Amino acid sequence: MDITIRIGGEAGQGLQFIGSVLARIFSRNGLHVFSHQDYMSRIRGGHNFYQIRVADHPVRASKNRIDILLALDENTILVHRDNLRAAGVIIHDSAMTGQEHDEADFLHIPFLEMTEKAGVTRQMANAAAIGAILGVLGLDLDLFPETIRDFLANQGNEVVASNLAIAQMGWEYSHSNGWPESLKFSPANRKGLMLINGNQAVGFGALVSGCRFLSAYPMTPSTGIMIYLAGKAEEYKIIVEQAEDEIAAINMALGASFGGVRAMTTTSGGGFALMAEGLSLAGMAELPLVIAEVQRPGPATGLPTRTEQGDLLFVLHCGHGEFPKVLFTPGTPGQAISLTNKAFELAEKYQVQVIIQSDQFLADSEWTYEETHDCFLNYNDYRDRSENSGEEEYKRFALTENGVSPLAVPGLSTRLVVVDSDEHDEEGHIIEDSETRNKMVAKRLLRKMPLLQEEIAPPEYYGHDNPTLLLVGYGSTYGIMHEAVDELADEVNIALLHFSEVWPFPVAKDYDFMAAVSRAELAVCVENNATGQFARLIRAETGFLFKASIRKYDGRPFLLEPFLGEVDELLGQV
Amino acid sequence: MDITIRIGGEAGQGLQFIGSVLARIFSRNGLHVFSHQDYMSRIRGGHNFYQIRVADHPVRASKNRIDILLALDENTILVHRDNLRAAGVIIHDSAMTGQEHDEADFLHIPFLEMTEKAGVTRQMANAAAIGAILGVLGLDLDLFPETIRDFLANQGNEVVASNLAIAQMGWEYSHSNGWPESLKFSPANRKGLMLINGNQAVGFGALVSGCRFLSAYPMTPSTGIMIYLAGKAEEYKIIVEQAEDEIAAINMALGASFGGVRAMTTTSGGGFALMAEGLSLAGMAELPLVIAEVQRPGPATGLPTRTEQGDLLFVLHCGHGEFPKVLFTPGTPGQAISLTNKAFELAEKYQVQVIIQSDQFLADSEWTYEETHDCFLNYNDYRDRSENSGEEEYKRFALTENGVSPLAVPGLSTRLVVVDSDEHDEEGHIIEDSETRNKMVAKRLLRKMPLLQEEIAPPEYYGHDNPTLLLVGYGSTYGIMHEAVDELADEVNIALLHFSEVWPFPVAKDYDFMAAVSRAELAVCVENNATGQFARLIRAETGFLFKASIRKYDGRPFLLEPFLGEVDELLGQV
Amino acid sequence: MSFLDKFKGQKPAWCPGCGNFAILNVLKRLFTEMELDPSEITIVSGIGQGAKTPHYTKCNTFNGLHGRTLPVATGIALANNKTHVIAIAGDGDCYGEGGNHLLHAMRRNINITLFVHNNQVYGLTKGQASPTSMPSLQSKTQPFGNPSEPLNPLALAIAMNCSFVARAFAGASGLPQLQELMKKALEHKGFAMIDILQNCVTFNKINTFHWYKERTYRLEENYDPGDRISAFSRSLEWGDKIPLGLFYKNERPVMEDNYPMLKEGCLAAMEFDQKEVFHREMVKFF
Amino acid sequence: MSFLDKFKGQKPAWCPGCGNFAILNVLKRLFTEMELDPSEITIVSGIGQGAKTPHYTKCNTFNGLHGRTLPVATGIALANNKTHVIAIAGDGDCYGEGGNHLLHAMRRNINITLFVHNNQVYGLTKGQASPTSMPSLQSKTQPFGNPSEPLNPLALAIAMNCSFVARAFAGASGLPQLQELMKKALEHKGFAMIDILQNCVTFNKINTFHWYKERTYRLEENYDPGDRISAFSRSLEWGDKIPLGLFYKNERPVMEDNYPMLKEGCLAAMEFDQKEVFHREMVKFF
Ligand SMILES: Cc1ncc(C[n+]2csc(CCOP(=O)(O)OP(=O)(O)O)c2C)c(N)n1
Ligand SMILES: Cc1ncc(C[n+]2csc(CCOP(=O)(O)OP(=O)(O)O)c2C)c(N)n1
Ligand code: SF4
Ligand code: SF4
Ligand SMILES: [Mg+2]
Ligand SMILES: [Mg+2]
Repeated sequence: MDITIRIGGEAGQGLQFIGSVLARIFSRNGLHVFSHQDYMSRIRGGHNFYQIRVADHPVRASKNRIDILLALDENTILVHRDNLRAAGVIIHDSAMTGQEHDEADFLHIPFLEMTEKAGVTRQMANAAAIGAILGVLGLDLDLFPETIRDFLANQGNEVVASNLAIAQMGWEYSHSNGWPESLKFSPANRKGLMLINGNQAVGFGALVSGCRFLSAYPMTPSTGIMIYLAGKAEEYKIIVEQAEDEIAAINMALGASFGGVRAMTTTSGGGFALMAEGLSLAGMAELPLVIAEVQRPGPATGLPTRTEQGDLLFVLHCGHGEFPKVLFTPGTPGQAISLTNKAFELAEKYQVQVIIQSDQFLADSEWTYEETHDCFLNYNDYRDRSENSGEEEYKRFALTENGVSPLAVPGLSTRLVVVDSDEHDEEGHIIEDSETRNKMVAKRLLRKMPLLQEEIAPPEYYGHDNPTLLLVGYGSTYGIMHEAVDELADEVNIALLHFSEVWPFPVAKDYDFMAAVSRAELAVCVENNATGQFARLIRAETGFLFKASIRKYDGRPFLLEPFLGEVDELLGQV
Repeated sequence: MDITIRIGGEAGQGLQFIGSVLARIFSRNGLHVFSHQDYMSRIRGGHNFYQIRVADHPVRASKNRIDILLALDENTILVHRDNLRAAGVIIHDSAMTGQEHDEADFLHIPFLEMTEKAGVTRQMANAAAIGAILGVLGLDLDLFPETIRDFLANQGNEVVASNLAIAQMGWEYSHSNGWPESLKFSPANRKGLMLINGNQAVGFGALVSGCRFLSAYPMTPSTGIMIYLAGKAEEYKIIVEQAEDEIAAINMALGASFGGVRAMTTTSGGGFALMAEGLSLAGMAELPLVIAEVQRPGPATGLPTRTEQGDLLFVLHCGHGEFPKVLFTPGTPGQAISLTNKAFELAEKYQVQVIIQSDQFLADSEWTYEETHDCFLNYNDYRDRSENSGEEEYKRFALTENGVSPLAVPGLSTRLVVVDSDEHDEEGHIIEDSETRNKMVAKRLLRKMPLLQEEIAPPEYYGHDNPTLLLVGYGSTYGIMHEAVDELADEVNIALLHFSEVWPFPVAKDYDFMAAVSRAELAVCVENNATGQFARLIRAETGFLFKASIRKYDGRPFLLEPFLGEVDELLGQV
Repeated sequence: MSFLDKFKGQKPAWCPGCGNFAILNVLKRLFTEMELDPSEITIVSGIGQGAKTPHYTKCNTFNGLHGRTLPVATGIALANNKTHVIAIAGDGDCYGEGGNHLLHAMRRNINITLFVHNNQVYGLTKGQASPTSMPSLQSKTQPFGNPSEPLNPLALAIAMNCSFVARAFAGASGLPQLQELMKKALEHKGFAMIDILQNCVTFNKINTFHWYKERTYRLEENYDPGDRISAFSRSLEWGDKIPLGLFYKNERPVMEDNYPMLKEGCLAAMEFDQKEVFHREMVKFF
Repeated sequence: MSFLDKFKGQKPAWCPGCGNFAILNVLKRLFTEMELDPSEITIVSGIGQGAKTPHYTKCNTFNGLHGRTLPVATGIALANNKTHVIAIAGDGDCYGEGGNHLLHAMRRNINITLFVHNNQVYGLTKGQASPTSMPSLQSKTQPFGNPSEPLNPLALAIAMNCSFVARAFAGASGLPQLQELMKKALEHKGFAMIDILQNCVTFNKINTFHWYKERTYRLEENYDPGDRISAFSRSLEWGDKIPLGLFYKNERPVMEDNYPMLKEGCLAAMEFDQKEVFHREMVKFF
């Protein structure tokens, strides 16, 4: 079973509500979910959709072909009808779409009429739609009440009850309608799965890493991280401060970091651009900092609610002057949790800046996971809380063998913590001489880089050992590459190599991954951008020149079928 | 003849005055000059020096070994004495240094006493020092009056006359002193040379390119460009606006560019970092813009008055999202003039952003040139000033074959100019659809890149055709590499390859320069930074991996003797 | 041709009921009544809901970055004085991200007319607190309400000696006055700012249309906008009663007059003779 | 141990005669009189001459970027309330590059004491006009003088309802008052700003030591800093007579009180139990 549901309509019609309630009910039913969102930069009107792929096995990408289309307006039908599979179904209420459809693949359900009958608001038609979809799929409404309660907690029992009543009507209507077996689920395992999107994953990762301070300026598609942590702020004693601009955001976070807490900031490309100088400050002052950059298509304002991997080289090289930096590019929410944790650990351990680069696709995509343990998480307090021992004064930038100096917290001891954006001596005071400069560059940059490189995990290899085709990528293309490998494994020797820790660029330790790349008959660099930034990075680091690539830069993620088409075409060339 | 004079003292003692007057007198005498400045980030006190190399042949770098040291304080003697050559001379006034020196290489001149006798301010001791140095060199004071007048124009004739009188005293004192012939000049050719430093060269280049608008925020070492143009503002109708911050600076320049004039902004690394978002806006809105980034050592505030090539990859990749960009890295003031002109031409012709990257070393270094003509300059008005023809509406982003759309000026016709930081259609209005996005990326990025690449000149090759050692570099290391080639050409097959137009990375057209690199027995990448950014760029673009490098990151430029030492060492390895 | 034709633009993407529609309409009407041609107008805006305005009419447009409206407008006004330069910004845009530019644009007193669509919330990004949000405004990022004192744009402008400071309301009752103030602002020599109270039906459930309507009233007929102290004092009125109108005005010199290079007119229209400049300036390096 | 020992720092790189020396001295004396240990003080500064101050005494120091003093100080104050957080900035730093942060720090009313070393010029970068420069200040980048109206920091602060607004003068006649104001500011709950008139002997030949000395006078003994309107009106006095003292003060809530997570004290000192948080929150995704 592998069903794709697309819910389309105008902004403000509540399709995000429908989508996320459905996704949650599915995951609670033990079904695997992959969802993604496609929305415009407006609050009402226009055209948005929410797409859920639900299956009885793990799914990692979205499809182009739809099984069920829920159309909240006529435009949705116009735009998406061509993507409906044979024997799929379009659910709609002609009172909402303003158009009658009597073709075989249409199912008209009088959602609005139901709300009128029940004497509830028009908005509750959404509950009817949820019920209707569950009905088509042959799923029951058992989990509806608790789920809807989670979503509408603050609206009281009455609202929940009305929603349930309306959902029931929708369910009855569609359930009875004799849908093809191919749309039906019979969930064997009702052990619920974890459902989490990329933004929540970064937020959760920060929470379980002891992050105590987030300063940020709202910016789509990063705001979800801020919202997640703001919701936890009181319970876990975290300051979530909306700054007046992104420059303030990063400088506040640096202040908090200096003050002795784990701090982060979140933004998208344009806001990150404003943080460039602050990032360089963090480098000079050796202040631990985690930044989540959730990409959207640029340049400038670009397509504010859409996706792209267009900022790789910008972020990697960002900040004037030279200082070490770590860049992670998780491909899944699962990776996002563990890499965010690793980010906080490395940031504090080495007193460096770690950037987690995500994108709108990953940020808004929900994945399901089986229960996991906390064994993959780390928490070490690397701060130095001891008092000055004997005569020797504390020196914030003491020249140590590995370049890492003790990190004291102001006010928690009599040690004085002095940091400076100018070049400085061991104590942190301004200097200009050549010798000290050389020592400090060696300490903070040249000595730390190899240590950081040691910490970097190699890319993940998956698939055939001696592949004809090797898909190479980073970040949010993980899912699509994985699906392609699974899909084509029977036909061709195929594999993927996915980098989620891209800087310092991993070195071949456990296995020589670049040998694997060279071994492949055709190595293809897969990127959600126009210029092939990751391919350039690989060449800069390894000399390897990709002869083939799959790129996309229209603000949309890769979808399975067209992606397979491109892979096929490349296979034809081998 | 090839004499190095170092003038040392505290900030505020006037050594910049002494140095620049001397350099000007030399160049007016038809002598070649290379000067550089080493100063601290303070206004009074500390230790600064101004170094002039003066010769009867072109000189392109500074030496470590000094022939004449003018010490305005005792500290100068302590710091620099070891660099004095045998039979060199240290000129000082023990009343200023507070210390008697009777060793053979010291020449005490009672500068202060002279001023007292003449009844003028202590400050005029500087004129005596100038006279004294000219005396040692066997040069006369003919050109002193007009030169001093140029410098002190606003201070009236009396001041000029007193300066001359004092200079005369200094000259008499030293001239009579029987100095070794090796310090004497007999200028054969008194046809004056042009004397210009890197900042003036960028300013002059902008002036002769029709730049009408400079908005900037003061930042060492870039401020000289702003000062140059502010001095020309009234005469040539140029707005030079000090912005409230660098974000305003770039956005004002973009406003001016939109308004139809050639606009630029100038800054150093930290200010450039603040412009990152604005740069991306320029990319999206296809607004012509020239930025001069004059580097200093980072990260952060770093060493504010010193030099480094630490921002190459940052600047090259700066701005979120993908857009075309041109990066020039002049190696001399001469190149800075012509490349600034080319920058303005390309910026307007292709409606792109061109960055001129310089550094404190180039900015403050004076070079001499023989008279040149204007033949190397271009000026074309690429703006479209026609009215709408017939029915068709003007479209700012019309999809054209080469990606370049007509550039109208608002208010100068009835055409409406609409630009947007969001992705937009041909008219400039916001869009979100996939097709238009693809077309616009193709237009503004993919189609323009190859055209820009066509415009890029290949790197300059100089030296032996089949070198054992090839020095490869970019930007301000041109001079030192050139001197090394000249110096060592008799002993070893040596050559240099210098890139002054680094992005789009030049392609082998006229000659295959990368073949030359591979041909060399040892190719050495020379960079004024710690991580080898240019070597990384070359690898990313060509796959070539340097096996040797010469780097320096202490905030000081390469000096000739230590540089030759490093080259020698590498030669030992071949 | 009605103003709706001459200044017809793209279809607005605003929510039905949004106060921005009224402001847009007044703007179009004003342009028509002033008999302006679209090519005589340049609107500069940032990012936000109000900032979309120029697309919905017809004019030269620079729709730039969030918060950077005023520097762009300043560059345009200095380089090219052939059009009316109007800056349109949201409260987040102008008082948040772009706050520094507002201070310095006021200091410059350059010929720019600024309309702030102040809905006391971040609309486009879905309801976070803006600098003018009331303390009681809660949101997903401000679960405890807005922890900071709301910024008072009028008091700020008066303190900065901004040469034209007004407030209007984008509800039916306020529209005639809005248009009248906009006209005065456009005719004013120097930097003119109108803070326009605009309801956001979707995200601001506190400062609703009715909330504004009940509280706003016009400054008295005999109110003297020349008195800076009393202007300041009136600017502090906020709560049960919110005055509308021209709070403060002065006639101090505009920046353009301080610049000798602007005396001969529009820089963008000037000719350039490269050879002459080269030869005249080259010699100065000898 | 005299205050000169306890708070002895690096050797200042200022010009002889610079007004910064006096401010530094007063600061050290105050710390001593308040019996503070260096570890109880954190000074945050930006880039500029005044901004070098923390290096010249002894304390926790964050000498950050030009213009970004206040956000850094805000982050420190929120994360760690164990020290007095003092921000030291120049007029360029605080009113130019960092103007936006000043507005919003005042709105937040967070526990920070701000000393602005206002020499009405950019000192460190050699004499360009600053936001507070007089129109007659000419420089190599402002050959026609400062074309913009000088910013009035006190009027601005009062308009922003800053909870403590004062002006002092760093000349001998003003030092006792400066110290007294600094003390009050440090003891004030909320955001306190003192604009300190400081002479720059090298680059500001207009607002010299004597210029200030002749013009400055103390606000009357019976002056009431609680009255915002009259504070505003007094803040406009500038020219022949320049008042010094505490112009305005209010007792509005400080930001820290609006945040429930700060009720239990210093975030930097709290323990963290990863396992517990993980298990408590993980389940919510099911
Ligand atoms: C540098 C940057 N940061 C953040 C954003 C995201 N953003 C877009 S509009 C906006 C705020 C909108 O608020 P306001 O200016 O009040 O306009 P409104 O939508 O309320 O009219 C934000 C934060 C952005 N586009 N650019
Ligand atoms: C981003 C950035 N822009 C510019 C500079 C250069 N800069 C350093 S200090 C300064 C101005 C100093 O003026 P002010 O703040 O008044 O301090 P003062 O030196 O007068 O005490 C400037 C422009 C910088 N360091 N960083
Ligand atoms: S969100 Fe608010 S401001 Fe934005 S369009 Fe809707 S009503 Fe208007
Ligand atoms: S330049 Fe001015 S402010 Fe700076 S140290 Fe010298 S006198 Fe003081
Ligand atoms: Mg708003
Ligand atoms: Mg200053």
